[in-house]
Parts: sequence; structure tokens; C-alpha cells
Amino acid sequence: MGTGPGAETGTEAVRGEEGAARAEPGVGSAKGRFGIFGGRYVSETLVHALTDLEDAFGRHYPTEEFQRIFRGLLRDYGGRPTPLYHAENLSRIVGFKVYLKREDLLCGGSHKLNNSIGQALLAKRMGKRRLITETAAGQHGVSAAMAGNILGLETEVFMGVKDIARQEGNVKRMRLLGAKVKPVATGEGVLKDAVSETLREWAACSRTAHYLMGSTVGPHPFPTIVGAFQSVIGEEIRAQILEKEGRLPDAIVACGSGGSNAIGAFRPFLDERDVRLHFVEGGGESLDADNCAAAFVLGRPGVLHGALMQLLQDEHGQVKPSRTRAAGLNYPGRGPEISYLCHSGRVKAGYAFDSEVFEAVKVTCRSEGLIPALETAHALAYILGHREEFDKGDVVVVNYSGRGDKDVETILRHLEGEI
Amino acid sequence: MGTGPGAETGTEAVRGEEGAARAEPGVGSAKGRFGIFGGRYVSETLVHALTDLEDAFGRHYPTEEFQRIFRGLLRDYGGRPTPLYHAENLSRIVGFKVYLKREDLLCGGSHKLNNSIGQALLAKRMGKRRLITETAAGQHGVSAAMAGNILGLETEVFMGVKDIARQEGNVKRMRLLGAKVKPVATGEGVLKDAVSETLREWAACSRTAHYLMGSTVGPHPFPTIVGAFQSVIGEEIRAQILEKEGRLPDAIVACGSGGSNAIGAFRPFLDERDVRLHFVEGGGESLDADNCAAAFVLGRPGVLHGALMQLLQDEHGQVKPSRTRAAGLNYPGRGPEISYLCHSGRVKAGYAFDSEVFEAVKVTCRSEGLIPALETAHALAYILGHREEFDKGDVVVVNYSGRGDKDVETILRHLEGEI
Amino acid sequence: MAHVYYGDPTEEFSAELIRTLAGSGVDIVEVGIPSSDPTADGPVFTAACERALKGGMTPRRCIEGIARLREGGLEAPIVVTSYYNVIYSTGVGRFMAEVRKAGAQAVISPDVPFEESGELIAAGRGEGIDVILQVTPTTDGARLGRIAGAARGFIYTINVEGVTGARDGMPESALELIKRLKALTETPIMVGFGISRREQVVGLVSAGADGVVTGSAIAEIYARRLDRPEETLGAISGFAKGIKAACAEGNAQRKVA
Amino acid sequence: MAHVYYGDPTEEFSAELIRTLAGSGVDIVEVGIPSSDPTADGPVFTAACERALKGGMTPRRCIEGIARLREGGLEAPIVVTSYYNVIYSTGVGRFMAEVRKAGAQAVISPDVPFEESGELIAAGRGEGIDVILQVTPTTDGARLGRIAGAARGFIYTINVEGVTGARDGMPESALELIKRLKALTETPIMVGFGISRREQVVGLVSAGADGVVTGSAIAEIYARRLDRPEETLGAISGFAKGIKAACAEGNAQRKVA
Ligand SMILES: Cc1ncc(COP(=O)(O)O)c(C=O)c1O
Ligand SMILES: Cc1ncc(COP(=O)(O)O)c(C=O)c1O
Repeated sequence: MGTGPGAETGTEAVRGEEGAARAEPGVGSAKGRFGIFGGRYVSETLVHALTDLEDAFGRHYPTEEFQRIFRGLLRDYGGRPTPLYHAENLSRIVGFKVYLKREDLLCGGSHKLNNSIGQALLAKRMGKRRLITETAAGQHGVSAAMAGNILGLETEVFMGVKDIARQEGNVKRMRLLGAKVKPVATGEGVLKDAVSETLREWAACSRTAHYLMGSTVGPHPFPTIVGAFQSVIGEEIRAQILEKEGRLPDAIVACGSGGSNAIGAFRPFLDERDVRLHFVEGGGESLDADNCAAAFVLGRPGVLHGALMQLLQDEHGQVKPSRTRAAGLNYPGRGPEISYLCHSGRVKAGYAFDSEVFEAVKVTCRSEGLIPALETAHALAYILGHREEFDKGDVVVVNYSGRGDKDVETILRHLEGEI
Repeated sequence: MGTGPGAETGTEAVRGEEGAARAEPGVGSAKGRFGIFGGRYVSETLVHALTDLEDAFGRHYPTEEFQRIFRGLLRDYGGRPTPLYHAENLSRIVGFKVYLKREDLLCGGSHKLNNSIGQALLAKRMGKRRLITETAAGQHGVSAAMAGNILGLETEVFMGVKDIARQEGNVKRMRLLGAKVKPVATGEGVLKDAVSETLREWAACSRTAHYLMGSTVGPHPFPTIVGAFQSVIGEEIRAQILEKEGRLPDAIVACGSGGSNAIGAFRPFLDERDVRLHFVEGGGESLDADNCAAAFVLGRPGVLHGALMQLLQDEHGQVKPSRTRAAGLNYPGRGPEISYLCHSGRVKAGYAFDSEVFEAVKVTCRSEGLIPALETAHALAYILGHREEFDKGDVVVVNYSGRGDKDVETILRHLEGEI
Repeated sequence: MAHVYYGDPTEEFSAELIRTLAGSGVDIVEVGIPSSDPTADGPVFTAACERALKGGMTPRRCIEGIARLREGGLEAPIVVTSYYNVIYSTGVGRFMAEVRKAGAQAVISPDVPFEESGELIAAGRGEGIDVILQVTPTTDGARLGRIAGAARGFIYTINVEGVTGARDGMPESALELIKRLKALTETPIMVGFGISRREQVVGLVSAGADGVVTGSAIAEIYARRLDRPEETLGAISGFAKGIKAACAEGNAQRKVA
Repeated sequence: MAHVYYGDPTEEFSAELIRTLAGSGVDIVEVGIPSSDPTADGPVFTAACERALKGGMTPRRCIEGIARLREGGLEAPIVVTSYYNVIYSTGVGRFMAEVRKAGAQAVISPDVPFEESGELIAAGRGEGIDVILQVTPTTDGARLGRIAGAARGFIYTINVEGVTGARDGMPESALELIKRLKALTETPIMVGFGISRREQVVGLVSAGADGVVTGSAIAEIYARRLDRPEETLGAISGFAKGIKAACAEGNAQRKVA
């Protein structure tokens, strides 16, 4: 197992144009490229930290010892494998067979812990004493604090002031866990600003601190290593669906912005051309609304936070923050790998509007007794709203990325009139 | 597998005096007795519902089909097996080896789902259309609503007005899941009043509704069947600790009031005399305080809600409600089985005071990144506060019954000065 | 027969109420010992228990109150109703002895079904106290036979599926139950739960019931004037007389039929 | 050299500020195109960008502004600083052409490290625009050599581990870095990030730096009077002259040593 994205994913689809471009260092590096996407666009100050991280990942991740500890913690602390649940009631509603990959049952309530434990273990091996990170919905911040505490690392979480206000419950959980929550008031006070602030902090303390990047975004090697840690999801889906159905699924559907839960679910299936892959973004109120986060519709390639990726931006190249109700989908960029996969056509990009999302929450609550995270509900809204894309006999896996406890207030407020 | 408690637990320890007393129906029945405890003290109106339930449990529970569906749902929907996590940091603090049985990772956030799914399946098989139940912390109400929704049963949850006020988050979750939450203002507006109200409701609708009893309490056969559904916890502990340690644990520690998580964890070990069993009640502020729930210290045998059990009561035989901070430990009675086991000496009853409980929450948050439910924190407080009862080489399993998301406000308010 | 939770809202009122009822055609007085958890009772009686307990009523004071009523000349038979924990807590034997000494004739424990009644019946027998057994429309044939066979004093048939509390209608199943019982036993049948209206009583008695029990209906009347409950005694007396008359009417219809 | 985010708080002020700086001893003017996400900048410059964007500043208007400054007679070399997305979004070749046409001499893109700079350098070469490369104390030996070899115009050495923003001290590693660079290349060395004090400048220049870059220190001065920033131009001119004098002093010390 190598450290480059090609080696990680092991697929031609992802390797893209990499081979050709790698030749001349200093003249357009292909490091960490997925097609044209990715790269390492950071200030010189951070280059050493990123090469150190790349080295450490290459040195430790493939070892049996690292895998044993990583997989052991995911199992005994995290609760892996998470179930692949045949949602019979939901299946009846949509007219095809729906399985939910239950990342909501992972410790902390979402897929985020897979990555947090992996990176915290790396940080520990690199001799770091501190984790710094950013969070939007708070799910990643909580998982980082958990991983930090198990491994004896201090945790500091940058969070936009607007997100702090609307994800109060997770802020309290982080405080209880002893993490320092640092309010970010710059920009719009949302996730992208928190990432910027964490990068700034990292520039000043990268010798002793590790930036625990929360999704498959940022400069190389982050997209590669976050994807590697998250692909435990897809590996399990593969084994579980083979056990349950004796065959691969017809489609896998995942929500996302940075793309970590989607990449985690998709990676082991990239070479399986018969497995359709769907990526669902936040559509906001409508495609015209200023809270729309459908970057694959409204964005174009651009560079933010160290990587070239599909990006919501204005005509001048200034980044446009999005404002869907799902805090975790409000990152304006799509990670390099998901950007590449959607551009190449391997993954079909879609979106769900807020009203469809709330309806999906309601349907899932009532039919399956599960309150999905608003982010996750985008994937559910997609299968509810695009039944025509699936056949009666289809086996469809939805990556059920997180539970909605954090969103209960927002959901109830929205559904109030109806309840 | 039979339906009587003796058959269920398969142990002499529990069978107690049953054999002798069973002889003469109508002159003191031994049905569902654990030693002197248990029985079926209900109005005649409910007798038929209880015998029907007893029959149905005897008919369905042992069948392969029921077990397949029950175990299947617990696995794929619930997330079983839950991990047995070696908490290294906590172990270092207490000085012996601590494993946490992670029921907090069960869908819904506590052990309650084991029982709710089991009973909802029974209800469905019995042709019921509705589940009625009661809840204190809200954990059981949420799990009942989940089970009801999966199986297409309406769910109605009685909840004391005081508990509604202090467990707002879970009330919202129940509402979102479509369960009707019925406020109970009688008595003190707490759990015991909600149980009474549910029994009243059941008397009026037992033909079409199943009372999904939330713990190992109530008239026979409830303590027996709840214990049976929950003993999946102990079965897993047994297999997991054998795999990890190659031997049985030296002790198992569980919190409780009705006793369901404790009974679930203990049952498979009752005949293993070398496995010490500890049951931890809510001590409140102090043994003199009016919020103390230490029924094994302050109570005596008595009849409430259909069973003879260890009971907090005044000198006239009127039941005394308790008011520990942990809503889920505020039931004034200890279920028949745990009452018997503590009286017979097989289980050692202990308690933890509120201040110790909050300290245990803090220690667990910081050392393991886990926020325990206040109920669960009683068990953790016990091992932190009674280190002298355990040896350096001991392997101790704490039944980590639930996560503390529902208690974050209460905990932060308490620790405020310190954070 | 009339059921009163003793001590609601005050001991003085309960005593006065019982005397009024006995003077208004009530043949048997059912004196309830207030319980912290009256699980077989509806909202009216649950509230009655809460008020009585708040007023400081205890099982001991209830039994002393019964003794005083007897001393005061009350002649109607008295049935003491108590949830089981009070009896268990006092000690079953001692409770029966005290009840007997106070002058009561029978005991009902609403949360003790037939299968759990052995100890109670044995202890009652020792003191000459009848333990009143209850049956309901949900009681199945075999049990009904056994209960009818073991019943002493009278059989208390519960009229509805549910808890105490006045209701307007009356289920067919109640009449059915009376007929089934009549075929099994000579023991008198009293019908309770949910009774408040003349037509109900006429129907039940004409179907074979030997009497009815009213309880919540009475508490509902005085609960409207909790500040001065004694002012409702007239109305309550009128109500009791009405029930008595309805019993007679039912009886007459039965003889005709 | 002085770094100004163009358009903060208004375009007029920025133009006036640049002229003032050029008239106060600043040899090279670094004109920053405001960015929505200036990740290499500290709080002072981040706020400057936000104000400029809020005022409607765009990359196109920045470049037009540079052209007007040149037309207006500004003679100092101009370095255009822009985060990469603005350049990428414009098109790298087109951006270089526009910048050249406006009259600038060089481009800095603070989020383009050496490895990603190939396209930028190639396009710049086509237009005769130098792409300024940055190094820091954390740049390791091998890379430092390669970067020094590829550098055109001057080498921008980042003085601190961290983002832009005036700081009091100055790390030893900065002086160390200058020495390492001096041994590798003849290309001039400009030191930036965190510079605001005379002693820092003296130290850096005497150690071999060919100049220093001040930026946040200037923005800090006018940011105190955002309502009437032009009133701070005197103070800023004084500050620039002080830095210039400190450079001279450092130079003198170097020659002596
Ligand atoms: C439950 C859940 N799902 C999905 C996401 C989106 O993240 P990603 O795109 O990295 O999967 C988040 C982010 O916070 C989340 O909390
Ligand atoms: C997390 C948790 N643990 C324990 C309990 C106590 O219940 P039991 O005594 O039935 O285990 C509750 C009840 O609500 C609970 O929520």
C-alpha cells in the first residue's frame, strides 16, 4: 500500500492524468492529484508539515501494528462494523430494496470518528501534543475531542460563530469533553472561515500540533488519508451486501460536501462499473436561492484551502459561502477526489432541496424510527425524489452518515405546523 | 426454553423458593416469583392480558423464527453486538482492568432497545395495534417509538410532567418519531405516576394495546420477559471477555432502579460464583436527603405496580418517590429479580451520591472521550469510589448502559463553576 | 353500596358523608384507605387519594375512624378497601385483626387477583372477615368458576374494562357476565365501576345483580365544592336515594321478566 | 517594500496610501488583491480583505487601479499579490498578461508553494513577470537550494512560523535562514511577515537581508481611523521613513561587520 492517491484507491478511474504530470517537480506537481483536482496550494510555511504528514502516513498506515490499533479502536471504541440494515418499510415506500449503512451508530453519532481516530493515531506517532481542527455541525469536533482524549492529546476546535449558535448541543458536548471551542468571527462565521482560521493557527504551531482535517479536503495528503481512513465504510458495505444479497449493490447513495462519507463508501466500488454511485449535495431552498450549496451545478473548479476542487465562487474567483440548513453540507468546495469522480462521470452528482430534506426526515422517522442528521437526509431525499432512476429489483445502499439528535430543534421548528 | 423465570435464567440461585409455593393455585401463587419477590398483584381486569402475554412469550420466544427476527433486528437495526471496550485510561486511574460494555452504542443510545424490540415483536405476534408505555429519562420512550415504527404499531408514551420538563430533548425525539407523549400530572408527576397511569390506560385497552414495560418490574410475566430480552447483554459479555481475556471477569458492575440493564448483564453469570456482581442505586445527595433512591438501604419489601419488591416507602406502606438527578434511576422499586438477588447475597447492592456521579462523568469524559448517561455514571462512580474492593489484577466489566447526550445540560450546569 | 375514600378532603367530612349515605338507602359502606398509587382508580378517585394523603390520612387513622363510626351507631356492613401494600406493610394477619376489631365485615384489595389472594383469604378466615373477590367481563370461564366457588360475602363484578370513574354507557358484556355468574353461584353479585345513572342500575339489577357500587360519582359531587363539601351532602343523599330507587325498579322488572 | 490590500477601506485611499508610501522611501509596492479566504494572513489583513470586498473591490478593479497608478507617475516597481484562486479563475496566462499591461513587475501567490508554481512561472516568463517564491525557516535544505535556484526578482523569506501580522520579537531562525540563503544565491532577499519595529529591521538587514516587507503594521495604523483614514497618512509616512532609516542602519552595520 502506498501513499499516493492512486495507490490508495488502486483504480485507474482515480489515477487520472497523474502519471503524465508527475515528471517535473517544481513545474506543476502532480502530488495528490485526482485528475486535475487536488494538489497542495498552501503557504510555504505549511509545506514541511504536509510532507512530514505524508511521510508519516506512508510509514505507519500500511504497517500491521497501525492497522491493528486503528481497526481495534474502531471496533471496540467506535462500534464497528456498523450494521447494514435492510429498511423494509422505506423499501416499500420507494419501491426498491434499500439498505442503510448505519454510520449513525458509530460512537459520536456519525462517520466522523473513523477519520478522527486514524489521524489522532498518526499525530501521536508523529509526536504531536495537540490536535487542532474545525467543525460545522459539531460532529467532527466531537469525534476529534473523543479521539484526542483516548490518545492523551489536547484538542482545540475552531467553529464559526454562526455554527456555534445553531449547533449548541454539540458545542456543549465538546466543552464537556474538555476541548477548547474557539469561535471564528471572520468572514461569514461559518465552516470555510473556521478552516481558514485553523490553517492560520497551524502555520504557527505545526511542529507540535496536528491539523485533524475533518473531510476529504485540504492540501495533499489530507484528501488521500481521510479517504483511506473512511474507506472502512465501503469495505464493510462490500462484505455485508455480499453476505446478505450474494451480489454487489446496484447503487450507492451518499450525501456530502467535502465528500468524506461518500468517498469512504465509494472507494471499494470505483472499479465496479455496474455499481452506480450517487453523490447528493445541499440544494438549499432552490437553485436560485442564496443558500444553495449545489457546487456541481453552480460551481466551477477553483482553489481553496490548499486544493483545486469544484468550488462555489463568484465570477471574480471569490468563494461563495453556502447556507443550507444542514451545517455539515455548507463547505463551498467538493473534495478533489469527489470532484474528479463527478467530472469524469463515474459518480453522478445530484442535490436535494430543503423541503425535500425535511420531508425525508419525516418519512424516515415514521417508517423506520430513525431520526437522520439533516446531512444524511439529503441522501434519503434523493432516493425518495428520484425513484424513477431505480428499478424494482434494485438493491440500493444509502450511506446513513449520522443521527439527527443535533438537528431535532431545527427539524421540529420546520415541521411544527405539521406535527 | 420455558416461560417461567426459573426456566429463563436456568439457575438455582433465582429459582429460590418457587418450587415449594407453586402447589396451590388460588392460595398464594408462585407464578413469576424470585424468592418471595415478584408475583402478579393487579386488578382482575388485567389478569387476562397478563396470561395472554405469558402464553405468547412462551409460544413465540423460544421459536427459531422469533429468535431469528429478534436477533436480526438487534444486529442490523440496533447495532449488536455492542463492543466490550478495554478502557485503558480509566483502568490506569482506578488501578485495575476496566472493560465497558458499550450499550450506549445501541440504536437510541441505551440498552432499552433490546427490550423494546423484543416486546414489540411479541405485541405484533399477539395482533396488537398499539404500544403504550411510560418513560422517565425518555430513553425507553424513544426506544419504544423506534420499535413501534419499525413494526407498524402506534406508540403512546406516558411521562411525568416533571420528567417532561427535565428531559426535553428526548421528548422532542419522541414527538419527531410520531409517538404521542401523554403528560402525567398525578402524584408527583414522575416515573412511578407514569407507570400507574399506563396501567390504568392498559386496563381500558388491553385487547388492542400492549403495555411495553420499560424495565424488569411490574406483574409477572414482565420481569421475566424483560430480563430475557436484556440478557443478550450478558451473553455477549461472556463471549467477548472469554475472547479477550480467556477467562470470566472478576466482577460486573451495573447501575439501575428497575434493574433491567443489570439483570441483562448478570443473568448469564449467576451460577458463576467467582464473578462478583455489583448493583448501584442512586444515592442522591446523601442517605438522609429526600432525593436519595437507595432502596436497598432505605426501603423494605412491598407491593407496587403488580409485584412484591424492594421498595422505598413510608412507615404506612405509602410509596415514597425518589428524586436523584438521574431521571432513569427514580423508580422507587427494585425489580423482583434484582430484589431477590440482593437479598440472597448473590448481588452486592451499593449506591453512589450525586457529587460522586458528576465527578465520574467528568473523569470519563476526559479520560475516555465518552459522556455517560447520569444513570450509567453511577456504575462508574462506584468503581472510582470503591477501588479497595478490587484487586490490581482484577478484570471488571462495567455495563455502560447509555450515553449522556440527554444529560449534557444538567451536567454542564453542575460542573459550570469548574469548567 | 357506596365507596368513599376516607379522609377526602377531611376526616370529619368523610364520617359525615358515610352517615349520610347510610341514611339514604346505602346498604353497604365501602371505606377506602387512601393509597399513594391507586392503579385501579380513575382520575376522580386518584385525586381523592391525593387530597386525603395530603391531609395526613393514614391507614391507622382510617381504621380508627371506622371504629368510631361503629361506636357512633352506624349499622350498615362495612367493607374496607385497601391496595395491597398497605395490608402487606401492616402485616396481613394484623391488618385483618384490626379491621375486625374496628367492626368491619369484609376486605377488598383491588390489586390482589384470585391467584394472589390465598394468604389474604386465610388470614381473613381466621378473623371472620370476608375477602371480596372481583371478576370482570375479561375473566375467562374456568377462572370464573373457581372464583365464584371461592367467593364469600359477595362477588364484586367490575362493569367495564378500565379503572373506576363514572361513565355514561354500559357495555353489553357486563350483563353477559351477570348471567354467567348467576348460573354458577348463589353468592350475591354487586356491580361496580363506572356507575352513575339510573338506567345503568335498572339494567344491571334487572339482569340479576343484587346491587351496585357507586363511588366516583359521589366524589364528583363533593369535589365541586371542596372548600365546603358539607354543602353537597343534600345532593349526595338525593343521588343515593335515586340509585336505591333504581335498584328497586330493576328488581321489579326482573320479577316481571 | 510595503504591502497594501487594495480597496481597504476605499480605492481612493489605497491609491493615496501607495503614493504616500512610495514618497516615503518604500522601494517596492506590493499591491494585494483582496481575497475572500486569505489563509496566509493574520487578523489585520483578514479584516482588510473583508472591508475591501464589502466595498465592492474586485480583481479587475485592482488591476485597473495599478494601471492608473502607473499612468499617474508612480515609478516604484509593483508586485501584485493574489491568492491563487483569483489567478486560476481569471486564467493564469490572462492574469499575467493583464498584470503586465497594467505595469506591474512581479506576482506573488501566497498559497502557491514551489511545487505548484510551474504553470505560474511559465506564464509569467511569457509576459516578463517574475513570480516571487517564498521560503521560510521550515524550508528544508534541498528545497531551499532548488527554490533559490529558480527564484527570479527576489526571494521572499517569511520571517516567522505563522501568518501575516506585526509581532514584537523575531526568531533566531530568521537570521539563520538569511545566512543559509546568502550562501546559495545572489538573488536579493526581502524579509516579510511580522515586521513592525526598527530593531527587527536593523537586525535582519545587518544579517544580510536586502530589504523588508511591512504590511499589517501599516494597516494597523489606518485601521484605527477607518472613518477618515487619510488623516493617518502622515503617521504612515513617518513609519515608512523609520523603516527605511532602519534599513540603512542595518546596511551600515553589515558593512562594518
Ligand atoms: C452526519 C454528516 N454527514 C455528512 C457530513 C458531510 O461531510 P462529508 O462530506 O465529509 O461526508 C457531515 C459533516 O459534518 C455530517 O455531520
Ligand atoms: C441509560 C440508562 N441506564 C439505566 C437505566 C435504569 O433502568 P434499569 O434499572 O431498568 O436498567 C435507565 C433508565 O432510563 C437508563 O436510561
